[in-house]
Amino acid sequence: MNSDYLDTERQDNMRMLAESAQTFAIKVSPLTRARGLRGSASGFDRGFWGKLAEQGWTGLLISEVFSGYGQGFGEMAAVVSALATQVAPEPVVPALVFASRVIENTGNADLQQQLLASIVAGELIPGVAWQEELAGLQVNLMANAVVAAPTNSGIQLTGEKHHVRPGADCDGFVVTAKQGNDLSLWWVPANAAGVKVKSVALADGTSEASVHFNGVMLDESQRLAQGEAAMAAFTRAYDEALVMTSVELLALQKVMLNMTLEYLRTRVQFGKPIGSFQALQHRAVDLLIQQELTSSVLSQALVMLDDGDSNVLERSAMASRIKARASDAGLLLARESIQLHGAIGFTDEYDLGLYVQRALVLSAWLGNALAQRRRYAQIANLSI
Amino acid sequence: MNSDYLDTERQDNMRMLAESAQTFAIKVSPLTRARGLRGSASGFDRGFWGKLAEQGWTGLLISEVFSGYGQGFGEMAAVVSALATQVAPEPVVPALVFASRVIENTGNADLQQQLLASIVAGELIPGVAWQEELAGLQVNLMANAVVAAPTNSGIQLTGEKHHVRPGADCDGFVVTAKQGNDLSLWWVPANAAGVKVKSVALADGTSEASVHFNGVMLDESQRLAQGEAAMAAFTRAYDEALVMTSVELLALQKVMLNMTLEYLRTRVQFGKPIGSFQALQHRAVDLLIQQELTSSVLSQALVMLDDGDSNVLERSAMASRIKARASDAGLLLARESIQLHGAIGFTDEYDLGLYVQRALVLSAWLGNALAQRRRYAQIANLSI
Amino acid sequence: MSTNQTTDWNALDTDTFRQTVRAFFEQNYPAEMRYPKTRLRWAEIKDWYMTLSKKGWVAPSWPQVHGGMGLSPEKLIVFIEEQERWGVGRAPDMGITMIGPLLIQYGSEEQQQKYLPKIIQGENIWCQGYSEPNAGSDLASLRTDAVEDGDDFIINGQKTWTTLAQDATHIFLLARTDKTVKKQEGISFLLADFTTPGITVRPIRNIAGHEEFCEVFFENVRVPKANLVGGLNQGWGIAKALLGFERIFLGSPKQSQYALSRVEEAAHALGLFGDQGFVDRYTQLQLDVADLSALYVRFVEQVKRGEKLGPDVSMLKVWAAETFSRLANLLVEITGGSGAVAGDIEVNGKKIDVLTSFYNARPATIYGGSSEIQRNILAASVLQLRS
Amino acid sequence: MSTNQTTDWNALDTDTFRQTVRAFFEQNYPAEMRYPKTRLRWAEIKDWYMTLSKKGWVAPSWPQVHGGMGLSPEKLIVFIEEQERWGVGRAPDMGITMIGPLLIQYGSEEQQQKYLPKIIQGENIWCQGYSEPNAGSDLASLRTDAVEDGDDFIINGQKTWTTLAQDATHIFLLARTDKTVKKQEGISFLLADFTTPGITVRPIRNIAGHEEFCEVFFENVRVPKANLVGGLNQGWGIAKALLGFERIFLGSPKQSQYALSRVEEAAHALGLFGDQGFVDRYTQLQLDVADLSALYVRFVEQVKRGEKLGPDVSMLKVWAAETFSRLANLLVEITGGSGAVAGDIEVNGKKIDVLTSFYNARPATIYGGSSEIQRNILAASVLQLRS
Repeated sequence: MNSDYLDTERQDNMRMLAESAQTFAIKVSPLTRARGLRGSASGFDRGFWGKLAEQGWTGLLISEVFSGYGQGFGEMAAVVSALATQVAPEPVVPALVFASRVIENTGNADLQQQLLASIVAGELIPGVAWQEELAGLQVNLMANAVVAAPTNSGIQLTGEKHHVRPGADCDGFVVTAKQGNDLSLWWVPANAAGVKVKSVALADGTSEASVHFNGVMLDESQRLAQGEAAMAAFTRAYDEALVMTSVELLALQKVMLNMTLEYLRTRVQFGKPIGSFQALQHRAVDLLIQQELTSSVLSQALVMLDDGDSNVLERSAMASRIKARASDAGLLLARESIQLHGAIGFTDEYDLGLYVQRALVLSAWLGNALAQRRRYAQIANLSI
Repeated sequence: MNSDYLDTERQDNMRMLAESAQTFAIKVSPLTRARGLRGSASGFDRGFWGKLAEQGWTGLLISEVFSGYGQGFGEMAAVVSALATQVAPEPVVPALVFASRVIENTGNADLQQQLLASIVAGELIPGVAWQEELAGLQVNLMANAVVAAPTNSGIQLTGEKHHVRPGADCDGFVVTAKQGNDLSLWWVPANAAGVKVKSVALADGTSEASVHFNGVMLDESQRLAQGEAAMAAFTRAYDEALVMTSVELLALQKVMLNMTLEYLRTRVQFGKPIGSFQALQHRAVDLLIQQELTSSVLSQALVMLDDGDSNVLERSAMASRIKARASDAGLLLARESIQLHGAIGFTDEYDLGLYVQRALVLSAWLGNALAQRRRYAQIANLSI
Repeated sequence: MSTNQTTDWNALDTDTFRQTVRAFFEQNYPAEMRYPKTRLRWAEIKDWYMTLSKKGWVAPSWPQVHGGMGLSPEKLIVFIEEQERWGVGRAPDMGITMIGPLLIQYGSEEQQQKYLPKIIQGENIWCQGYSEPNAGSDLASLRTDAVEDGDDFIINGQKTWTTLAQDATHIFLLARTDKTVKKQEGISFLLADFTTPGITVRPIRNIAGHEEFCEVFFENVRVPKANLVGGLNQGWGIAKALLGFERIFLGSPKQSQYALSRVEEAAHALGLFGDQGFVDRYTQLQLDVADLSALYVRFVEQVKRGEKLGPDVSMLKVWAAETFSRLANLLVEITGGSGAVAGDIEVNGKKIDVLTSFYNARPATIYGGSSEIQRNILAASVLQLRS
Repeated sequence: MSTNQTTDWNALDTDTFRQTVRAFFEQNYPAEMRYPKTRLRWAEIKDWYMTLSKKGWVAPSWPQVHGGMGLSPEKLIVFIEEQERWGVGRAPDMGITMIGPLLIQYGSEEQQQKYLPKIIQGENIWCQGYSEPNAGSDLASLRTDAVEDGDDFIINGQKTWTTLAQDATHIFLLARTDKTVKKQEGISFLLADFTTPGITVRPIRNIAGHEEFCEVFFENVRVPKANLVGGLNQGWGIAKALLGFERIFLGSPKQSQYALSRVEEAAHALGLFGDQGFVDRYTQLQLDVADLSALYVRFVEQVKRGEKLGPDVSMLKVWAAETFSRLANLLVEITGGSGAVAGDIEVNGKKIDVLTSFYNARPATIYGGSSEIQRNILAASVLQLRS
């Protein structure tokens, strides 16, 4: 265990950051805001993104070398958790964890300097275009159908990626492509010729995209990394995104359980609060257990991320493990919270639905519980 | 649906048979008898078997041509169920359904005449030696490791079979063997030279056997069938044994649920019968549902067996389906009945354990729920 | 009566009757409306309702004298099985299945003459006003009251979870007419025309984006005493009496079979039948559905024999709804990264609708007596476990 | 004192302490007794108990002044982790873990001097007499009574589920000393020597064939008043006070990890790691166990920080016991036709013990507070859901 993490000063700072992020989120991102943005053109608010930048949170994870604040995942988790508690629809994990971390993990200093500084400033919202399966039981981190191939006029990028977030108003993509037998990583602006973004509406009112690269011409300067370095940089950011998505899922779990408990305590049927019925009590307990399992594993996962030099396989195993637990628990809480509420839990005007829909989205994103368990099994076999 | 089954006269006869079998079983096979036979040399009582013969039940299923009574599976189920309710340890389904039916389904008239008459008379207790997997996720009805091969001095049987019931004091075996690429069926007396029976103790105090055929010399007169006829005869009897084992499992389920309900109604904790606690009520309801699912499917399966000319694949699918449900429900009831009883349910002197252990044995025998579901899936694919 | 009701349907043998019904549905029900994903609105289903009405088939369970088909339970089940088989959408049918039979049994002759023909003719669409914000599972706690005033009752209160009230012209409701007696004893059964002043209908949007339910507000709504069904304060008994063998349809395997087909289609499109992990889980659910059908058949046979359904029929609803829910979960799971896409996805040329089953599975375990209430009933009335 | 208790164990750094303990266990604990499948009897474990006793390690949690090691919670957890890691069998330890600490806290000096050394020396073996036939989960309903008679109490009644009483020399028990007050307020905490006339011990055989528990009958058993611990009628509070951080060990992942290893071994022998259906289920349970460990670590950290355990520790016991039970089910399932074999089966040269886990999983969810009682505690005390 990283002794840093037990460092009292850091603990205090993290607590303060969590409190201020919570205060900010409740004030600046009330549920009415999330509600209002559902189904809107981009599904989120660039103005709000600017406020995140003002808080310094768009650069929280980015190292000082690139004008960021060089904070750890524990700190980032405090911000991510606060925003998730308010179901803020902004693509914080997709852009500020997943995409930013791929970029930061790679070695193209010019591109890093340029992109990361814009990200810190809140001017650039990037996404990662990596996934080629539309559906199915496993995830595959290697690119196959999207290819970067040499032509007479230069390198050309062709193929389609799915499940890219943000699904609209994304400024550019970190793209994983097959080059020869290697994985390569490219930066492709959204407005590059040949890029076609098809937004796909998601359950929670945000969107993801299927991005078609139709012979997009690439310049060497756009290459972030290639070969083992590319796979290492991408895998690391993917693992980090898994953990931070689990942070969001835990925040959702907590709100759903709290809403449900509050309802159980106050809703009266047959002359008693329904929370006095033992069958419902025991089901609520099972939800608590899942939430606390998520929370316990997540603590260890965050420590491991902050303890940067952990074994790669251990890190990936841990990341898949927490995403599996957080996703399953998130969906269980979503379903059971509706059930324990009864009819009202199924109405749109009751806020529970906002959390249920977000839990659906996040449990599926980056690979659901089953896909993560299968990845875990593969990794466990490698490391036996 | 077989209209016979809805025939009022037959219904009345079946009801009367069920009542007399129940009366007989309670009187002649009290639980103390089953208790006392646990772990004894053969695990059951030949004297009691003689009484079954006196009742005509050893020949109930066997056709009049072979000195039997030519009754249907509905009638046999009445007897099997009554004996299972008293956890009688005699190998009724192994000998009187599985082995007898293979013999009756085949075409060797001399052998049929000889064996079936002895079975009716209660003098011969046969078993079927077919299974070659000791453990694993599926069952395979084809013989592979046990081979009937021609030698200079005649056909020789070699190989080992597992999970043969009865596991001791069995008079002879219907053996499935590979002959060339065919399945062949043979009658091998237990005292034939080269037969080695190794009894294996089971959870319920009865035993099964691993039977080793060490170059047993076979005479053509011992061949019951070969090729497609052998597979058809064996598969049919196997399916019939699956259904009749499910009859036993349902009988066990009912006793376990009734004992549990009685305990819930009378055991007082915190000043109330524990059956008044809603969480326990709901769990008891889930047991009821599994029991009633078993019962509903079983009714259809029995009708299908009695309606002899149903499609073979449909029959096999139905047989695996009911065995899967009955086994899963049987184990669930076993575990939950202990849990709902608390500590006393785990003691040997309380009768619940007799049923729990028998449920363990029968859910595993002939292939457990998972193995049956996999067989069902294969059959369903064949028939799509 | 819209058509001459003279055929003795019950005299037909089952197969002939089944073929007759099947042929009519296949020839007349609009193909594009088969297996609707959600409840159809009146505007969508009206034409079909009128087709049935003209055929004389809109009220299969009613006596022929009132314009029904006069089907025996056995034939009615065949009729409904054929509807389900062909994926015939459900019209707003509270008039046909609830208030019609109730008026036939308890209504005055005036009430019967005034209301029954208009139900048959599709002129009046009824909805049911039972549940209230604070009276869901505990219906007897309802607070909407009806105060006698001369020849009228004056109704005040609020109903909720009223299915498709926005399409209805009338509502039948339970209201409290005596606050001084035990909860169940002070309730009356009333009828109200939605054109009566003081009634407001507000649709409730659900998380799937549909407006299947409504709130209905009553503010000094004056209805004539002629709108009282049965005696004053007899409403509870009347409402309960309506729970006939139709309860069986709450446990129909239809929804699960439909969801299983969706899983099967998706699995074929995704090539999952070669994946033993999927196949194991699929087979288990496939058998859960098959065994649900066996349980259903058992209760159907009971109805066909003319026996009353006991409280044990609740187990059918529990297993049906929960099996459906597990299938919906599996569909979300196997669609992986697309498990939260709103609307269809297209894989290998096949369209997969991921979330409709997930959303539909939510109310399945809540409405019509939640799984918890059903388990309470089973524990008390079947298992004899007292609270 | 058998050895000179002077080492300040708590001053050692954790790693050194761990290595010291590990080395001792590895060198001294009999290899053939590692990971016993069931509780060991005194005859089997006595030598090891005496080895620990001579080393001065038999009572790791006791103060050194009483012959213990005086370990802090942090070090005690390391000590127990090493026991579990090496599969060290549990001796009849009610003297060490229950009555010893209780006498140290509540006993008179005479009681401490009389009993504590003999526990350390293995001369007295204690058992716990709490549960009764009609007082299991509802312990306060106990009926065994102790009537004052001169300088004695006369005890009558019956205890049950008394672990390994057949090996014990003494019992500590709760008995009713005042029937006129509220249930919890009339109970006293008494000690009895099994040589006292009127005590009968009858072992209870369980369905696995073992005799781990006993009934203990008291018929006019006369014990001196000096055997009262704490004040008259103060027994309930004393018994409750004993529930310290040791509760954490009820939720140890040890049993689940052990069962997971058995499943893994069996799966290797059976070649199941190529079967995706098995692998999916195995992985899920593997993660259930891993995540159980994470939850366990959280409570361990809390103990190490010197914080008291709250009622939330009950979730650990629930998840540990139920995860163990699911693993036992999986083992029965993958052994297929051998799923009911008593004793080992041998597949491809590997021995597989199918049913021991299945049997051991039954009491795991019952004893030490059943899963239902633990859920009641969590609902009331953590979730604030009132009955």
